[in-house]
Amino acid sequence: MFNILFLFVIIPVLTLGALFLTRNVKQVRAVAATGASLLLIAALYLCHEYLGARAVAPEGTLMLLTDSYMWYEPLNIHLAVGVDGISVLMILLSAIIVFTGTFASWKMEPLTKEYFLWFTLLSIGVFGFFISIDLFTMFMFYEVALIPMYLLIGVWGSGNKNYSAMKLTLMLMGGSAFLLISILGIYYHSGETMNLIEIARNGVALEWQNALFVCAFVGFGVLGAMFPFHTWSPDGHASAPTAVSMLHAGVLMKLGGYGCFRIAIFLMPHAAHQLGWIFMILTGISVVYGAFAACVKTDLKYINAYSSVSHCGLVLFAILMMNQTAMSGAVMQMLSHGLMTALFFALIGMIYGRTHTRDVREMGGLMQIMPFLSVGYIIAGLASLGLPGLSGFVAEMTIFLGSFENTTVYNAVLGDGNLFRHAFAIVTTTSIVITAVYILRVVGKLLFGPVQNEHHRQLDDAHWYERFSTVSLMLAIAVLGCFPDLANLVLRDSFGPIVEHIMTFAQ
Amino acid sequence: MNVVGNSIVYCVIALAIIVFSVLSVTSGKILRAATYLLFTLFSTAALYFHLGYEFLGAVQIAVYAGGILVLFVFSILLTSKPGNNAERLTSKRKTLGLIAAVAGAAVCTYALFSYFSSEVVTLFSTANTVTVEKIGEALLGTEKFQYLLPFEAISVLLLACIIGGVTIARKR
Amino acid sequence: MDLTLLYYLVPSIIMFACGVYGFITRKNLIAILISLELMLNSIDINFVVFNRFLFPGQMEGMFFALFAIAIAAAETALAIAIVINIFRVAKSVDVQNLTKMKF
Amino acid sequence: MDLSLSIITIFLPLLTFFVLGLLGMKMPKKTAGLIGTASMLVTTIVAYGVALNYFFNPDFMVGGVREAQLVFNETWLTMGENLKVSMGILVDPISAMMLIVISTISLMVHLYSLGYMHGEKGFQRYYAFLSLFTFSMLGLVVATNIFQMFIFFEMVGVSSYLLIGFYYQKHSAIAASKKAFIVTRFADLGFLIGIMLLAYYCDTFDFQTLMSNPGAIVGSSAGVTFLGCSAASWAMALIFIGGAGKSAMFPLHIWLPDAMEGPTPVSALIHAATMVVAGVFLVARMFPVYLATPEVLELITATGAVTALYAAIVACVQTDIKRVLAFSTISQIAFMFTALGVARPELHEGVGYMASMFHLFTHAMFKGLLFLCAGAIIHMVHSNEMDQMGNLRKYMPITHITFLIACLAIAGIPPFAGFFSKDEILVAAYENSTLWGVWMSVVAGLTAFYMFRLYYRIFWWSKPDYSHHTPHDCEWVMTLPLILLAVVSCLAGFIPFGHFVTWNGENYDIHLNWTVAGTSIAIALVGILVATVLYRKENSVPDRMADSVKGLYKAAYRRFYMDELYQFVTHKIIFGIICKSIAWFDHVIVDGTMNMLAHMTNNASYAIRKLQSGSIQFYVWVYFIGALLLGVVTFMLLI
Amino acid sequence: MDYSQFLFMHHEIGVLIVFLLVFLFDTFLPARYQSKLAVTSCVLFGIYTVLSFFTPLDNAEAFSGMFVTSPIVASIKNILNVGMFIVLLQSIQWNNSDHEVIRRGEFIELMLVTLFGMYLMVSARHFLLFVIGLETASLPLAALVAFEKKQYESHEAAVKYLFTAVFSSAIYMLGLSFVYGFAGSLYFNDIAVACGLAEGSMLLYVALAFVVAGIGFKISLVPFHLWTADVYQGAPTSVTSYLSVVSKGAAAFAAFIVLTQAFGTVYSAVWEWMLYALIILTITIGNLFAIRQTNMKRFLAFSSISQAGYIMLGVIAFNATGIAALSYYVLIYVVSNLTAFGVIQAIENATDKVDMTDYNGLYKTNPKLAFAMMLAMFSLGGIPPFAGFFSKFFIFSSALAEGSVAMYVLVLIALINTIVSLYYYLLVVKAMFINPNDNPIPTFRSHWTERAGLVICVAGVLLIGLVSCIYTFLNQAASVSQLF
Repeated sequence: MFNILFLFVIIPVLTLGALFLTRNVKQVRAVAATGASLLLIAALYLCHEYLGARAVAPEGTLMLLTDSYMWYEPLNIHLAVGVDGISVLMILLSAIIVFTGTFASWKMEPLTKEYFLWFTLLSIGVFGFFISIDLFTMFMFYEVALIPMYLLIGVWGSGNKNYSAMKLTLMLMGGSAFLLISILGIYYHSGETMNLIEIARNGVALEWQNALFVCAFVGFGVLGAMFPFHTWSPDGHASAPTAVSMLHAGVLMKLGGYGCFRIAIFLMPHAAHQLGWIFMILTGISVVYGAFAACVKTDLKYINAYSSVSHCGLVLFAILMMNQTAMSGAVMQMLSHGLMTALFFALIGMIYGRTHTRDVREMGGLMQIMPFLSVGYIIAGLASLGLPGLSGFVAEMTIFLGSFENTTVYNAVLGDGNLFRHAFAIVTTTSIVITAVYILRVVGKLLFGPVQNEHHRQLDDAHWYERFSTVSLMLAIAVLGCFPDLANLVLRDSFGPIVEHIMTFAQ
Repeated sequence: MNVVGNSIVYCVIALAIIVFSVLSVTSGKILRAATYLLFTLFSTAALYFHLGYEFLGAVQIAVYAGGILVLFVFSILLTSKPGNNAERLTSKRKTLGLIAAVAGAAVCTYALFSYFSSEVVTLFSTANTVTVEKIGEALLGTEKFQYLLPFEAISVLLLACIIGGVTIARKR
Repeated sequence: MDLTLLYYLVPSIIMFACGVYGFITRKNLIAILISLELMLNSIDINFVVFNRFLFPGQMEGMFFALFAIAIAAAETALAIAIVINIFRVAKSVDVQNLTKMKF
Repeated sequence: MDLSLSIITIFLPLLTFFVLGLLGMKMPKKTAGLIGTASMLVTTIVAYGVALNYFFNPDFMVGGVREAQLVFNETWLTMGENLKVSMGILVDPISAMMLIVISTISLMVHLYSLGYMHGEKGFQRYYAFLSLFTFSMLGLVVATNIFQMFIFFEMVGVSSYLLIGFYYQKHSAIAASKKAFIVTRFADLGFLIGIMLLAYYCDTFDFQTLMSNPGAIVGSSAGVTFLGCSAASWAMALIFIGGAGKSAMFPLHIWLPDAMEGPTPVSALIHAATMVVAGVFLVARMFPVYLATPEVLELITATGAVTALYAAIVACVQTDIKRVLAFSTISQIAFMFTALGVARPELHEGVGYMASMFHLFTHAMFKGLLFLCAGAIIHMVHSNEMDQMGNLRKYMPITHITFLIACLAIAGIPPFAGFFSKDEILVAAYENSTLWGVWMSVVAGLTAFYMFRLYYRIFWWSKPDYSHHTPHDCEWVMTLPLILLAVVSCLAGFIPFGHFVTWNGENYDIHLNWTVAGTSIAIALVGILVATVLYRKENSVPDRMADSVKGLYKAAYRRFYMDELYQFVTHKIIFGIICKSIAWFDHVIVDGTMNMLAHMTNNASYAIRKLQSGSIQFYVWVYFIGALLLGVVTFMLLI
Repeated sequence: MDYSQFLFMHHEIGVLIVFLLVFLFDTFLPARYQSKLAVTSCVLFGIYTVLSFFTPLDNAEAFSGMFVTSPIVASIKNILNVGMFIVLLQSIQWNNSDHEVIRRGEFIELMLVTLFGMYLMVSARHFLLFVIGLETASLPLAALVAFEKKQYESHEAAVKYLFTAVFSSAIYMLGLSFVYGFAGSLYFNDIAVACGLAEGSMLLYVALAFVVAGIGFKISLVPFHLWTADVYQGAPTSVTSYLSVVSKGAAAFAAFIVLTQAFGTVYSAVWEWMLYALIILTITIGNLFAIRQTNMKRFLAFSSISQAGYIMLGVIAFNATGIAALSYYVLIYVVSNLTAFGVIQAIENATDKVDMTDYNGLYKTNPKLAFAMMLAMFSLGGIPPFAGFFSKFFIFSSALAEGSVAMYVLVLIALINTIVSLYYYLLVVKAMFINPNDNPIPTFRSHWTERAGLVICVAGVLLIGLVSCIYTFLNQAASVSQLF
C-alpha cells in the first residue's frame, strides 16, 4: 500500500518539476500555490490517518505508518519513514507555514520562478526531515533545508544580506558538522543501524554517549538558536525576505528542537541525564538573554529574532526536562512559536514592503494607516507574550509546569536534580515579563501614538493575498490557543513510550 | 680477489663520485657542471663494474654518458647567451640548499647506518654472477623476478616521451 | 678494510645531497636538471649496492636501476624540450624568472 | 434559574466581543453600542437569576453549609498524568456574589458609555473590549481551578491594557496601558511560580480538591524550606503577590493611578469595581489554604494596612479627581485585604472574610458610582483637575446628590452601604489585634477627609469661569446608572450578607458592635468636619497648611516618589545596565567571536600566502623538508 | 612463459588500442578527415569506455603477482575512463581551435598514454611497474601542460610541473631504494612481510615518508602540493581538469593500494599517523589558500587540494569500505569538478575570461552555465541532495569504522574545514547569482560537445548520490576483491 508520508516529498518534488516548466509569473504562482495547498491538505489528512492508525496500534508503539526501503545497503541506510504525534504536528506546522509563506511572497520579485524553486527545495528538506526515521535521511534532508537559505537570503534579501547569508549558512553548517560526527558515532556504536527505532532498541554504547550527545545537542542547538550559537539568527532573519524568515523561524528552527529531542535525548538518554544540566544552563540563558537583548533593539526583525532565540531556548529547555508534560509543552511551543513568528515576520515583511524601513523609531501610528496589519501585529504580539486563548500561553505554561514536575534524573552530580531544574524553571519564567516589555514597547511605538512620518499616510492596507496569509496564521494560533487538547490528542500516546524509554535506558 | 686492490679501487671511485658531484653542483659555469656530471656518471659506471654489474655499467655509459650528456651539451649551447654566463648564488639560497642537503644526508645516513650497522657482509663474502644471458631471460620472462611487463610498459613511456618531446620542441 | 655495504652507501648519499643542494641553489634550469641527474644516479647506486650486498640471489635492484636509467633518459629528453621551449618564450633559462604565477 | 445557564453569562460577552470585533467596523456606532448593551443586559439578567437561585434555593444548603456547585468542568489541557487544566464554572457564595457585582457594574457602564463615549472614534472597538473584559472577569470569578483563574487573570490584564490604551494616539495612554500590563504581569509571574509550586506539591489545580484538604499542601512540602519559610508558605505568598499586583497593593500599586488615562467608564468598571478586586477574590478563594499558612496571612494584613494608609495619605493631596478616586480605591481594596488577613475562624467566626467580601460588594457599587459621577463631571468640564471645577452643585444636581451619597457611603456614615461593611472590617481588625484596629480606624478617618475634600472641591469651593460652556446634568443614559447605583449604595448595607457569604458557607448574623461602630462614625465625622472647614469655601488655609509641611506635602503629592523609584529601576538598571550590557555582550563577544573566527581564517590565509612563492626551488625545498620531517617526526612520536 | 597473461589486462589493452587507432588516424589519414579527429577519438574512447563496463570483474593475477586486477580495480579504471571521456568531450572545442589544431592528435595520444600509466599504477603490485606507471602518468602530462603555446603561463607551468615531478620521483625512488634495502624485493607481498620485521627502525619511517611524499605529490597533499596551483592555472583548462580529477583520482587509489598492500602491516605503527598529519594539513591549508583566490582555475586547484585531503580519509580508513568510499568519492569528484571545469572552459573558450569577478552576474546572462556551476559548487561543498554530500558522508563513515577517538577528531577537523570550503564555494555562487555587474559575460551558446559534457556531469551530480546502486556496487566490488 502506498504510504501517505511519501506524499510530503513527492508533492514538493513534483512542484519543483512543474516550476521548471512554467513560462510566466502567473503560472509560477499558480503552481506554487497549488503545491502548497496540496501539502496542507495532505498534512490535514495525515492527522486523520495518524489518529486512525494510533487507535488500532498496540500501546507503546513508537512510530506509526512506518515504511522502509533499503537504500544504501553497505551502511544499512534505509528510506525509512514513520511518524508519531510529534512529527505529525511538525508536518502540519510546516504545511501551514509553507502555505502561508507562499501567499506572503506572492509579489516576490525579481526572479519569481527561481525564488519558488528554492523555496520548494527548502520545503522538501523540511518535510523530509520530519517524516524520516532514518538518521541518514534525516541528516540529508536537514542539510537540504539549509542551503537554499543562502540564495534565498543572498538574492532576495535586504540589508547586509551577503554577510548575513554567509554567516547563517556557515554557522548552520558548523552545527551540522557536529551533527554528522554524532550520527556516525551513533551508527557505529549502536549495532550499525541508522534506523531510529532500532537504535533505540539497541542503545548507544554508554562510554560514547556523552561525547555523542554533546555533539548532537550542539549540532541541533545551533539551528535551535541556543546561546551562544544563536548569533546567526538575528542577522539572518533581518536580511531574509519575508517568506524565508517565516519558514526559517517558523519551521527550520524547529528542526533544531525536534532533532535535539529525537536524536540527542531519545537515543542517548543516559548522556541526557548526565549532561542535561549543562544544556539546561545554556538554554536557560538563551531564554532570558534573548528576551533582554530584544528589549533594546530597534529593528523589528532583530527584535523578533531575539524573541525567537528566547522562545526556541524554551523549547530546548523543555525537552531537557525529560518528562511528558514539559516535552509536550516543547512541542506545543514549537507549534506556537512557529505560527506566531511566521505571523510576525509576515507582518513585518508587509510593513517593510510599504514603509521601507524596519526601524521602530521611524514609524508610529500605523494603526491609523493600516489597521488590518496593526491588529495582526497586536495579535501576534499577544500570542508571543502569552495571552491565554492564543497559542503561546498554552505552550509556555505547559513547559513551566512540566519543568516543575517531579522527574527522576539519574545524575551523579546533581542528585535527582529537581531543585536545580526548579531554580532554572523560575529563571526562565521571568521571560514572560521581559517578553511583555519588549512586545508592548514595539506595539506602543510602532502602532500607537501619532503618525510619525507623514509620507506613510498614503500607504495602503493589506492586499488579499496578505490578508489570506495572515488570517490563516491567526486562525491557527487561535485554534491552538483555545483548544490545546487538540494537539494533545495527537501527542497523547506518543510520549508514553518515549519517556519510558528515556527512563529505562537512563542508568 | 685482491682485497687491498679492491679497497683502493673503491676509494678512488668513491672519491671521484664525491668530488665530481660536489663540483658539478658548485661550479659556476654550466658547461663545466655538465662535464663534471659526465665524470660523475663515469665514476658511477665504474662502481657498477667494480660491483660486478658489467651490463649495467655499460648501459650507464651508453645511455647517460652517450645520450643524455649530449643532449645537455646541445641544450646548453642552445640556451646560453654569449658573455659571462657564470651564475652567482645568493647566500639565502645557499643556506636553504645547505639545510636541505645536510638534513637529508643526515637523516638518510642515520637511517641507513642504524639499520645496517650490524651488516657484516662484505664485497667478498658474496658471489655475484650476473650474466647477460640471465639478464636477457629475466627481461623477457613472466616468472617472479622477471620483467617482461615493465619492459613492455616502459616502451610505452618512451614512446610517449618522444611524442611529447617532439610536440613541445616543435616551433609552432 | 672490510668493504661493507655502508661504504658504498656513503658516496651515494653524498651524491644525492649534492643533487638536492644543486636543485635548490642553481639558477639555470639546465644546472637544475644536472642536479636531478645526480639524484637519480645516486638512487641507482643504492639499488645496485643493496642488490649486490644483501640480495645477490636475484637481480631486482639491478633491474630497477636499469629501468631507472631509461626513465631518467626519457625525463631528461622531455625536460630539455621544455627548457628549450621556455627559452624560446622567455629568452632565458633562469629559474628566478619563472615566478609569474604565485600566491 | 438553573445554574447551568450561567454558561450564558460567560459566553454571551465573548460572542459579543467577536461580533463587535470582527463586524463592528461595518456597522453603525449606535447599533454596536446597542448590541453590546443588550447582550450585557441579558447577561445581567441571567447572572442575577443564577445567583439568586443559588442563594435562595435550599437544595444547595446541606447541613447548614452552602455547598459550592460545580456546574461545568471540562478538561481543557492535559499537563501530566494527574495534572489537568479544566475549564468550568464553579458557583459558590463568592462567585455568585461576584457575578452580581460584575454584571451590575458592567451593565451600568455599558449603558453609561452610550452617552459618555458618544461620537468617539472607535466606539465599536470600545464596546468590543468592554465585552471582552466582562467575559474575562466573569470567567475569572467562576473559575474551578487556580489555573483557569490564572488564565482569566491574564485575560483581564489584556482587556485592561486594551481599554486603558483606548486613546491610542495619546502617548500618556500608551505608556499607562503598558505600565499597567507590565506591572501586573510581573505580579502574575509570582502567581505563576506559586501555582507551579502548588502543583508540584499537591499535584492538582482544582480548588475543591485543594480546599477539601488544605493541610495537604503544608504536609507535602513539610521540611522544604527556603529563607526560613516552608515551600507552602512561599507558594501561597507568591500567589498573593499575583493578587496584590492586580489589586494594586503597595508597592505594586503604581500602575493604577496611571490607568486613569483610559476612558472614565472603564475606570469605573475595571479600576474601581471589578478587576482590581480580583486579587482580593483570589485570596478569598484560596482562603482555607491560606489559613494553613498563617504567616502569609500576616503578610497580607501588613501589606493591606500599609497600603491603606499610604494610599489614603496620598489621596489627601492629589488634585486630579480621578487620581484621588484611584488612591481611594487602592486604600479601600487594602481594607479588604486587611480584613482577609486578620480573619481567623476562631476569631468571631471568621468575620474578616465576610467583611472583606461585603466591603468588596459595597465598594464596587459606590466606587463605581463615584467614577461614573466623575466621568459625568469630566464630560462636562473637560478636565480632570479640581481647579477647573467648583460650585457644580448648581449645575449638575443629580450628579451632586449621587456623588454625595457615594461619599457618605465610602466615609462610613450610616445607613449607607459603606458603613456596614467597613464596620465589620474594623471589628475583625480589633479582634485580631488592637494595633490593626486603631490603624484601620485612622485610615477610615482619612478616607472620610479626602473624600469630602474631593466633594467640596468639586461641588462647592469657588466658582470658575464656565462662560463658554455651561455644565449641566447629562442625558438619561448617563444619569440613570448614577441613580441606580446611588440607590444600591443606600440600601446595600441592609443586605444580610452573612447569610450568603461566609468563609465556610455557614450562616453568620451580623451584629453591629456599637463600640467599634461608634468610634468609626465619630472618626468619620471628624474627617468630614475637617474637610468641611477647609474646603467648603475657597480659602487659603489649605495652601498655607500645605506650605507649613512643604516636604511632606510634596512627597505625598509625588506619591512618595514610588514612580520615580520604579522609573529608575526599570529604565536605568534594567534597560540601561542589564539590557544594554547584554546587547553589548551579544554584539561584541558572541558576534565578535564568530567574526573573529572568520577574520582569523582570513588572516591565516593571508599570512601563509608566502608559502606559494612561485619559485620551483622553494617548492621542492618545502617538499623535501616536509618529507624528512614527516619521517623523522612520526619516528620520534611513535618510537 | 605464458604470454596469454597479457589478456588479463583488458583495460590496458583497450586503451592502447584506442591510442593506436588515434595514432594511425592522426598519422595516416588525409588532411580532409583530420577535422574529425577529435570527435572520432572521443567516440572511440566512448565506445571503449562503454565496453569496459562489460569486462568480467574478477580477481586475477598476472606475471607472478606483478599485475593484479580485481573488481574494485576494474571499477576504478572504469571511473577513470568516465572522467577521461568527459575531459576529452569537453576538450574538443578547444582542441579544434586554430592554434591548437596542429597538436590535436598528440594531445589525445598523450592523454591516452597517461591514462595507461594510471592503469598500471592501480594494477601494479611491483614497485618497478608502479614507478613506470607513475612516470607514464606524469611525464607526458608535463608536455600536455605546455600545450597552450601562445601563453607564457603554460610554459612556466610545464617547467614547474616537470621539475617538481622529477624531483618528487627522485625522492620517491630513494624511498623505494630504502624499502628494497630492508625488504630485498619490490613485490608488494614480500614487502608486506618484510615491513613487519623492519618495524621500529628509522629506515622504515624515512622510506615510507619518501614513498608517501612521492605519491602525495601526485595527489597534491600538503606540503607536497605547491606545484598544483601554478600548474593548474597555467595549463590548458582541459589538462587542468584532467590533472585535477583523473590524475588525482588514480593517484589516490594507487596510494591506497600501495599503502595497504605493501605497507599494510605497519599501518597503525607508521603511516596512519603520517596520513593523519598530512590530511589535516592538506585540508586546512588547501582551504586557507582557496579563500583568497580570484582566478577560477587557481581557485579550483586549491579546492582540489583540500578535496584530496578528504579523499585520503578513505585511505586512512584502511578497510574495504574505505576503498569503496574512496572510489565513490573519486567518481563524484570527477563529475563535480568536471562540471566546474566544463563551465570554466566554455566561458574561457567563448570569452577568455577566467577571473571570479568576471563571473559576477553570470546568472543573468547565462543561467544554465551558472546553474551548472552552482550545482558543481554545492556538490563539492557536500550539500545534499547533490552527489558530493553522499561521497563525503561515506568517506567519513569509512574513516570512523575503526572507531578510535583519534579518527573522530580527524573527521571533526575535516568537517569543520568543510565550513571553510563551503565559504569559498559559496563565494562563486554569490558571484554568479548575487553580485551585480555592469559588464557581465555576454550571453553565448557553447559548443555542443561542451554542452554534452556538462549534461553528463550535471546528470551525474544530480543522480549518482540518489541512485544507491553505484555505491552498493563499489562496496560489493571492494569486499570481494582480494585487497587485504
